[in-house]
Amino acid sequence: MSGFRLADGGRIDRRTKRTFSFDGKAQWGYAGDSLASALLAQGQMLFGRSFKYHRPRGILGAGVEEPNALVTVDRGPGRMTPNLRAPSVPVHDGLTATSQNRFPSLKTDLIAVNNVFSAFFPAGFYNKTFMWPRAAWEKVYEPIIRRLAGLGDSPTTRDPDHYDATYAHCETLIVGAGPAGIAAALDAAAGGGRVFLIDEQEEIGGGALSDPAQWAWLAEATAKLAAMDNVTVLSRTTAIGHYHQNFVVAAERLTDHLPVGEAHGPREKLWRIRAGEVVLAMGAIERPLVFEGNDVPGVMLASAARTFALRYGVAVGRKIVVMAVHDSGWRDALALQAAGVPITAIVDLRRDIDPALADAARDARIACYPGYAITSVSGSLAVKGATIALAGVGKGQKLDCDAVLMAGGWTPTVHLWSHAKGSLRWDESWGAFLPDKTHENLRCVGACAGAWDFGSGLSVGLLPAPKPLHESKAFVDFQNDVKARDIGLAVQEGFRSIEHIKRYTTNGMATDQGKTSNLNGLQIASDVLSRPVTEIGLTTFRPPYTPQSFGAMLGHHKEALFQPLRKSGIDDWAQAHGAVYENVAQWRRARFFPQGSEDMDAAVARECRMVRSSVGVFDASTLGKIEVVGPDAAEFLNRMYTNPWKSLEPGRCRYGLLLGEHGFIIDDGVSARLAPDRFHLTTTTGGAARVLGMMEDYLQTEWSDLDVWLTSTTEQWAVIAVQGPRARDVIAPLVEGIDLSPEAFPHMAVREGTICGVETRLFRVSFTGELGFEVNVPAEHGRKVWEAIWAEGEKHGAAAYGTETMHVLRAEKGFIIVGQDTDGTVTPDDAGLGWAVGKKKPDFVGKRSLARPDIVAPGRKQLVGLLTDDAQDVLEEGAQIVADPNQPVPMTMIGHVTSSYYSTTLGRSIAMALVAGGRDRMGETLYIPMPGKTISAKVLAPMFYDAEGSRLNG
Amino acid sequence: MKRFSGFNLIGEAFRSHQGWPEHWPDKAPKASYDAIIVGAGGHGLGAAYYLAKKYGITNVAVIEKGWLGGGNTGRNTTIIRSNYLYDESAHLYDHAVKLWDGLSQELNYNIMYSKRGVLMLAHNVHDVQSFKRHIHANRLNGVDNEWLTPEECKAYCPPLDISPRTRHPVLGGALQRRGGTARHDSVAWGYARAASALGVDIIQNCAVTGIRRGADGAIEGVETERGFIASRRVGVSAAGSTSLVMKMAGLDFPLESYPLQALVSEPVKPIFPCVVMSNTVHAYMSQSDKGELVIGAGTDQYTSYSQRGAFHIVEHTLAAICEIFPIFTRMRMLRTWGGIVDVTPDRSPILGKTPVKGLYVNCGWGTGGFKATPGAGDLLAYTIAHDEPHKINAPYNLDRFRNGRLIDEAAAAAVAH
Amino acid sequence: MLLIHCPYCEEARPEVEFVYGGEAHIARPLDPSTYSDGEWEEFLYIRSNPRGRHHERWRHTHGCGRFFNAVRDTVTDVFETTYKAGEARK
Amino acid sequence: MVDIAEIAVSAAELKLGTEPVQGSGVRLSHADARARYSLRARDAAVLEKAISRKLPGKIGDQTDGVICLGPDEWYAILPESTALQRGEGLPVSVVDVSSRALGFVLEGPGALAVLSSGCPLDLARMGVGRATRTVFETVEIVIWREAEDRWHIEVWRSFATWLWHALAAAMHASK
Repeated sequence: MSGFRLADGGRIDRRTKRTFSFDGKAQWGYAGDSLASALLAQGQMLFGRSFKYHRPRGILGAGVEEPNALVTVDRGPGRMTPNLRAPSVPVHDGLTATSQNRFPSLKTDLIAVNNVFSAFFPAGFYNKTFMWPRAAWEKVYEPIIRRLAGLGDSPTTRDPDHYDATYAHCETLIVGAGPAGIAAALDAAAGGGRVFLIDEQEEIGGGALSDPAQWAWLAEATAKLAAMDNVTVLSRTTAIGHYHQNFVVAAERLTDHLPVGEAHGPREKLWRIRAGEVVLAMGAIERPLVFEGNDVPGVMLASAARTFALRYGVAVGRKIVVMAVHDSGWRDALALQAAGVPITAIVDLRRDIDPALADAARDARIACYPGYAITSVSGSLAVKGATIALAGVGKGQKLDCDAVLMAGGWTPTVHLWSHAKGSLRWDESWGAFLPDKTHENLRCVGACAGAWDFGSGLSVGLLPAPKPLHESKAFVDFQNDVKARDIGLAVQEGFRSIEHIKRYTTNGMATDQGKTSNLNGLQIASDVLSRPVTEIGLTTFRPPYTPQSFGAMLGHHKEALFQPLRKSGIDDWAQAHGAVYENVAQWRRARFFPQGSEDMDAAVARECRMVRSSVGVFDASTLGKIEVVGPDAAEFLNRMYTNPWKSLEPGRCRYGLLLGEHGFIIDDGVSARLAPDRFHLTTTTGGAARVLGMMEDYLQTEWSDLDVWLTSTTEQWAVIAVQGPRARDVIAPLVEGIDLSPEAFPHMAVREGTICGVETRLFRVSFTGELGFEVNVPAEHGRKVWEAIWAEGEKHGAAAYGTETMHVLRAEKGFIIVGQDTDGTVTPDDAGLGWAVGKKKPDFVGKRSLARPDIVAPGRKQLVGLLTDDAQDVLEEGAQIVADPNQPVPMTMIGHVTSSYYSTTLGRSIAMALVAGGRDRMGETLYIPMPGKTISAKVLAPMFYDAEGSRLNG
Repeated sequence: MKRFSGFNLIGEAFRSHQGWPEHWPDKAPKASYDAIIVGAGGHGLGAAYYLAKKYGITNVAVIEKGWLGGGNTGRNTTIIRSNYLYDESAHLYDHAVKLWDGLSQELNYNIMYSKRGVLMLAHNVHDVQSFKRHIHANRLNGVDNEWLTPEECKAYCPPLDISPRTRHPVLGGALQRRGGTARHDSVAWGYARAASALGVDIIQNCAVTGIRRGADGAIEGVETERGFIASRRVGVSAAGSTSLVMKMAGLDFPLESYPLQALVSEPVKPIFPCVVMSNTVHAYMSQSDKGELVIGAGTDQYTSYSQRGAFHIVEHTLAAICEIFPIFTRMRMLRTWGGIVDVTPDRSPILGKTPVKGLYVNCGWGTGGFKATPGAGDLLAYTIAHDEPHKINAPYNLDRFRNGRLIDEAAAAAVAH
Repeated sequence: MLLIHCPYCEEARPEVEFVYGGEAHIARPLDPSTYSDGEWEEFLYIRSNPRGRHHERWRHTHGCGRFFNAVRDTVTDVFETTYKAGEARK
Repeated sequence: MVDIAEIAVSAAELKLGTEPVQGSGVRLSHADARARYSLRARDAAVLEKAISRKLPGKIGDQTDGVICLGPDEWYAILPESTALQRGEGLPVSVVDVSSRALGFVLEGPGALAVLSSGCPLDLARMGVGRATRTVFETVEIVIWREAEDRWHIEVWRSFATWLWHALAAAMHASK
C-alpha cells in the first residue's frame, strides 16, 4: 500500500465517484480516472504476471506503452475483451476488470515456479530441447507450452456489438493532439482547408494533460478548434497505420468508456482517411532503464508518475527514488515533489548535472547521487528498497524507498512515419532514430520529430552493475520477459542482425510491440557487439500502432452484411414453395423443391419425371447476359468465340464456346442474333463478370478499331425456362405476336414479342433435351410472368425444378457444365466439343495455344460417359479412375468422375468422366476404387438419352 | 556444433549459458566453391544442407543480400500440408511432409512441427465436388485427407460457425491430419546451423550484383557486393527477387512478384486447435504456440516489391475470419506485415535446370512455399548434384510454359456454372 | 489503398474502383499462327517484373470503364504517370 | 467450449425495404420508376442524332438525367416509359436497361456522411448536378448529386437489398 490520492490536483472530477471491480473486489475512483490511476490511488501495486516467468508486475507507463498491467474487461455476455492496458482503460460505473495469466490469483500465482527455473528457459530454449522422444513434442511438450503461453482468455461467445466505418477526406490530417499537434491543427485550419485532428487518449492535450501550467492554453485551444467548421477533432481515436498516398486508417472507440447501460450504437468506428498532408505529432515515449530489479512492482517511468500525479492526482509512492540518465527525470522529480509526491532521492549515472537542476533538487530537499546507478531493487510484490553504487561498482548503499522512477531518455514515436516507408536517421545526441526522408506529403512535428525541450541525457543500454551481463537479471522487454542477458546470449549464439536478435529473444514482440524495449535492446546489442547502433539496424514498424479489435476492421461487414447475397426476382416464390437452395458464385439458386417428406433424390426424381413427361419450370435468371451492339458485333464475337458467328442469321441462336488465350475452356452459353448489329449473349452464372471484363479487355486494347459495345444485361432480364413436351402448350396462351409453331419457330431460334403483356425475348433452346423455351422478360416483371406461367403449367401438372434437376437432365444429354466437367485445363477437343471450333477461322482467342505440343499430344484426358456395371451404383463425383484396380498405392490414376447422378428416366446411374485417351477406350471397363470396394464401369460416349435429338426438335 | 538437448540445457544453466557457441559462424566468401546457393531462406539453406548431407558436396556457399530467413521464410503463416490434387503436386508436397517428420531430430533443432491438422472448408456444392476429388486422388496417392461433416468440422474446430445463418454455410471439410505448422524462424536457423556444421559457408549481407557466364554460356560464378565468387554450379532460390537474379544471367522468367500480407492477434490462451482454410470465404488461420491467432490475408492485385500491402485487404480478411469464427470480433490485431511472393502462370513452382548450363532455379512458390521447405531444398540439391532433376521435380520445368503441360491446381478448383 | 489518376476522368480516384491489368505494351500478335511455340510462350507468360519502373495496365472498371497505362515504381508503389491506351510507351 | 448462438437475421433473410428509412438528418427511400439506357458511341454526335438528345460532353457531367460515365459511355435515367431509338445500323449502341437497376434517394444534411460510410470518393468535392460510377464498399453504384443534400443512387437489382441495409446501418450508426 504505497500509492495514494493527492489532496488536490489532477483533471479528475472529485465530485463524481465511480465504482468498479478488479479481480472481484469492489473498488472506486473518480470520473476521469484510468483503471491504473484509480487502483494506484488505492495502493494497488501489483497488476499482472509476466508472460514467461509469471513474475509479479506493476505499472510501467501511463499510456499505450504499458507492457505489464494487462487486464480483461467483461461488459456482459459476448462482451469480454482480454489484454487491455490498465492505464488506457477509463473507469466507469460497473467496470469489471480482472487480471490475467495467473493461477489461481494475482498474488499467489503457482506458475511463478517458472521464475525459479528461469535459468533453464533462456532465449531460444525451445529450439534446444523437447525433441525426445519424437512423438512427445505434440503429445506432451507443445500442449503444456501452449497452455502456459497466451495472455488473457479469448472471448468464447458471439459479440453482440456492432461496428461502424467510414471514409473521410481532408487537406490536413494531424495525428496526435499534444501541444505540437494542436498548434499544427490551428495553423492548418487558418488556411481554410478541412482539418482532422485525432488523438488516442480520452481527451486531447497529450503531454499538456500532465502539465497544469498549460491547461488554460489547452482549454482555449480546444474551444477554438471546436468552433471551427473545417476542423474535426476525434479523441479516443487511434491512428492504426499509414498506407499508400496518405491513406491513414484510424479506429475510434465509441462506447467502451461508458457504463454498459448507457452504451448505445456501434462500439467502434473505423476511419479511412485520405489526406492531402499528414502531420505526425505523436510525441515520444520515455525509455525505461535496464538494471537488476527493474521489473519489481513500483518501478515505473518517471513520466508515468508525473502523469499519475498531475493528471490524475495520484502519488505512486511515499518514498520515491528517481533513477535518471536524462534531465527530464530531474524535471519530473521536481514537478512531483511540488505536487506533493514525496521524492527522496535522484540517482543519475551522469556526474555532470545541469547546475540549475541540481540546485533546484537541493532546494526541494531531494538527495542527489550524481554518478551513481541502481544496482538492485529489493522486494518481490512491491518495491522495498534500492541499492545504489557509484558507477555501478562495488557493494554500494541502500536507499529506503517504495517506488523507483526511471528516466532513460526518450524515443520519438515514428511508427506511422515508418509505415509510410519514411527513412530514419540515428541521432547520437538524442540517442534515438529521427524521421529523415519520405516520398509522401508527410512531416513530423514536436517530440516525434526530435524537437523536444526535455533537456539532454545519455543513451545507455544496461546500467553499469557489479554482475556481468550473463548473470544480470535486468529486464529489457517486460511483457515477454526478455532480459539483457538474453540479448547477450543471442549475440553469443551468432545472431547479429537486430531482426535475428528480436526473433530469437522475442524482444519487442509483445503486445506493446517494443515501445519501451526496442531501443534498449538495440543499445545492449550494440554494446555487446561493439558496433554502432546503425550497423545493427532497427526493426521495421508495422501497423497497427497499438492493437485494434477485429470488429473495427470489418465495419459494417458483419453477419448479415458480410457480403451481398444475390437473389433473382423469382427467389421469393421459390422460398414460398419450399425450395432448398445452393450458393453459386454470389447468387443463391433453388436447388430442388421437396414436397412433403421428400429428400433430394426423391424430389429430383419427381422433377425429372415431370420435365420428361410433361413440363417443368426453372428460374434461369442468374445466367450472365451481355448485349453486344454495333456494326462490328459479329466480327467481334467471331474473334472471341471458337465458332463462327458471321453467318448466323438474325433470329437464330448458337452455342458459343469461350477459351482463355491459354486454350482452355473458360465459359460457354447460348447466344442469339437479334439484328444484324445486335446479339444477346449468355454466360455461366459465375462467369458473367469475368467474361465481360475479358471481352472489354480485347475490345479496348487489342481491337479498338471495332465499332461494337458491350452492355451487361444480366440483371435486366429475368429468365424462365419452360421445358418439356408440354412447354409450348404452357406458354402459348400467354404469348402474343410470336408464331410458336415448330416450322415458324424452330429449335435454336429467338423471337421478340410479348408475354402476359410484357415485352419478351423468347428463346427456343433446351438444356434438358426436351422441347424448351427460355422466356426473357424485364426483371421487374419476372415474378408476375413466372406466376402466370406457373398457373398455366399447373394445368399440365408442371413441376418447378431446381439446379440439381437441371444438372441431371443435361447430363442425360451429355451437355457439359463449365467448371464441373471442365476444370481450367480442358480444351474443346478434350471436352468433345471439337465441333464447336471453327476450323476455317484464321484466329480466335486461344486458337494458337491449341497447337502447343502438349495440347496436340496423344493421351490427353477426354470427356466420356461411364455406366457402372451395377446400374444402381451411383459414382461419387470426384472419384478417381484406374485401369488396373489391383495395383499398389500410389496408383496410376487415368481420370476422374466429373458428373454422376441417378437417372430416373433411364432407371440407372449415369456418369461423365475425364479419362486419359478416353475416346479410344469406348467399351473398355475401368475401375473406381472406393474405400471398401471397387466399382467397375464401362466407357461410352457421353450421351445417354435421345441421341438423335428428336425430342428437342419436337 | 554443441549438441542441443535437455541435458545440455540444464548443464549450461549452471554456467549461465556461456558455453553455447554460435549457431553458424559468419564467413567471408572464399574465391570459389563447388556450388553456390543464392538466397538464404529456408529453401536455400535446406538445399545447402542436403547438398552437404546427402549428396556429398560440402564446399558450398549460401549468399544472402540481407539476413538469413528474412524473406518469406520469416513472414509466412507456416502452414504445412500435402493434400494437393495432381500427382505431380501430391508427390512434391508429400516428399516435403515426409521430411518434416523427424526434421527436428535430424537437425538437432526443435523446429516445432506440429501435426495439428489442416481443415479446408467446403461452402458450396462445387467446393464439395472439388474436395471429394482431392480426397479420392489423395487416397490413391497414399496421401491422407479425409472428409468431415459440418458437425465433425465443428468438433474438430469449436470456434467454427456451422449454422445456416452464415453467408457461406459450411457443407463439410477436408482434413489432413498430418498437416499442421512449424516454427518458421527455427526452420531457417536449424538448417543454417546444421549446414554450417557440415562445412557450408553462410554469407549474409552480400547481394548478388551479376552472374558471370563463360564463352560457352555456362555459369562461371557470381558477382557480389563482396567481390566475384567462382562456381560452376549456382542454384537460385530467391523467391520474390528471382526475376531480378535471372535477368543477370540473361534469362526472362514467367514470374510476377506480388505483395502478400499476414497478421497476428494478441496472444490468448489456447482456443483454436488446428489450421483452418477457406478458399471461398478467403480466410485461413491457426493459433501459434505463443497464443497469437495467425491469419493469412490475400495478395494485392498489383505487382510490387514494397513489402507493403493495402488496408482493404486486411479489412476483407478480418471480415472473412469473423464470418466463420464470429467469437473473435473482440480479439485485437497486433501486427501485420507484408512479403513478396513470386507467382508463375500456373501458380506451381519452377524447380530444376535453366537454359544456362550450371544455373539451377527454385522459385514460383507463390503463397505456399513454406510447406515445401525441406522438399524444395532436397530436390534443388539433388538437381544441382546430378545436373538433372529428380523425378519428383522433373514436371516442374520451364518447358511447360511452352508446351502447355501446366500444373494448375488453382484452375482445377475453378468456379463457374 | 492506392490513389490512381485516371487519364480519362482526369482525376485521382481510389484503387478499389480499378482492376489491375498486368504488364502493359504486350500486344497480341495480329496473326498468332505465325508465332513459334517459344514466341507464343513469351507473349503469354514472360513478364519483365522489374524492381523499379513498371509499365502496367489498369482498368477504371467502377468508374469510366477504360483501360489505360501507368508507370509505377514497384519499390515505392509511387505512380510516375498514367496515360491513355494507345499512347506511346512513356 | 465455444458457444455460437443463433442470431436473428442472416444474409439470406434480408429483405429489400419498401418504406423509407428515417435517420437523424437523413432519409433513405426508393426513387420513382425510371427508364434507363446504356448509351455508347465513339462519336457523340452520331449518338445524339440517333436518340435526338443532347449528351453531356465531359465525364461526370449530367444533362437532363443523361450522365457521361466514360469517354464513349452515357447512362440515361429518364422518366418512366421514355423510349429511345435503337439507332440500328449506326455505329452506336442503345440498350434498354430499365429493369437492371433500382434507384435510391438519400437526402438530408446527413446524407453525405451516410454515403461516405462506404463510398471512398471525396463526395464533398463533387458538384451539384455531377454524377459518376463508383463503389459502395464492394458494390458498384452510380451516384448523382441531384441537389446539395440529395443523392440519387443506382444499384443493380440483386445488390439493392444489401445496399439498402448497409445504408440503413450507417444511418443507424450516425444517430
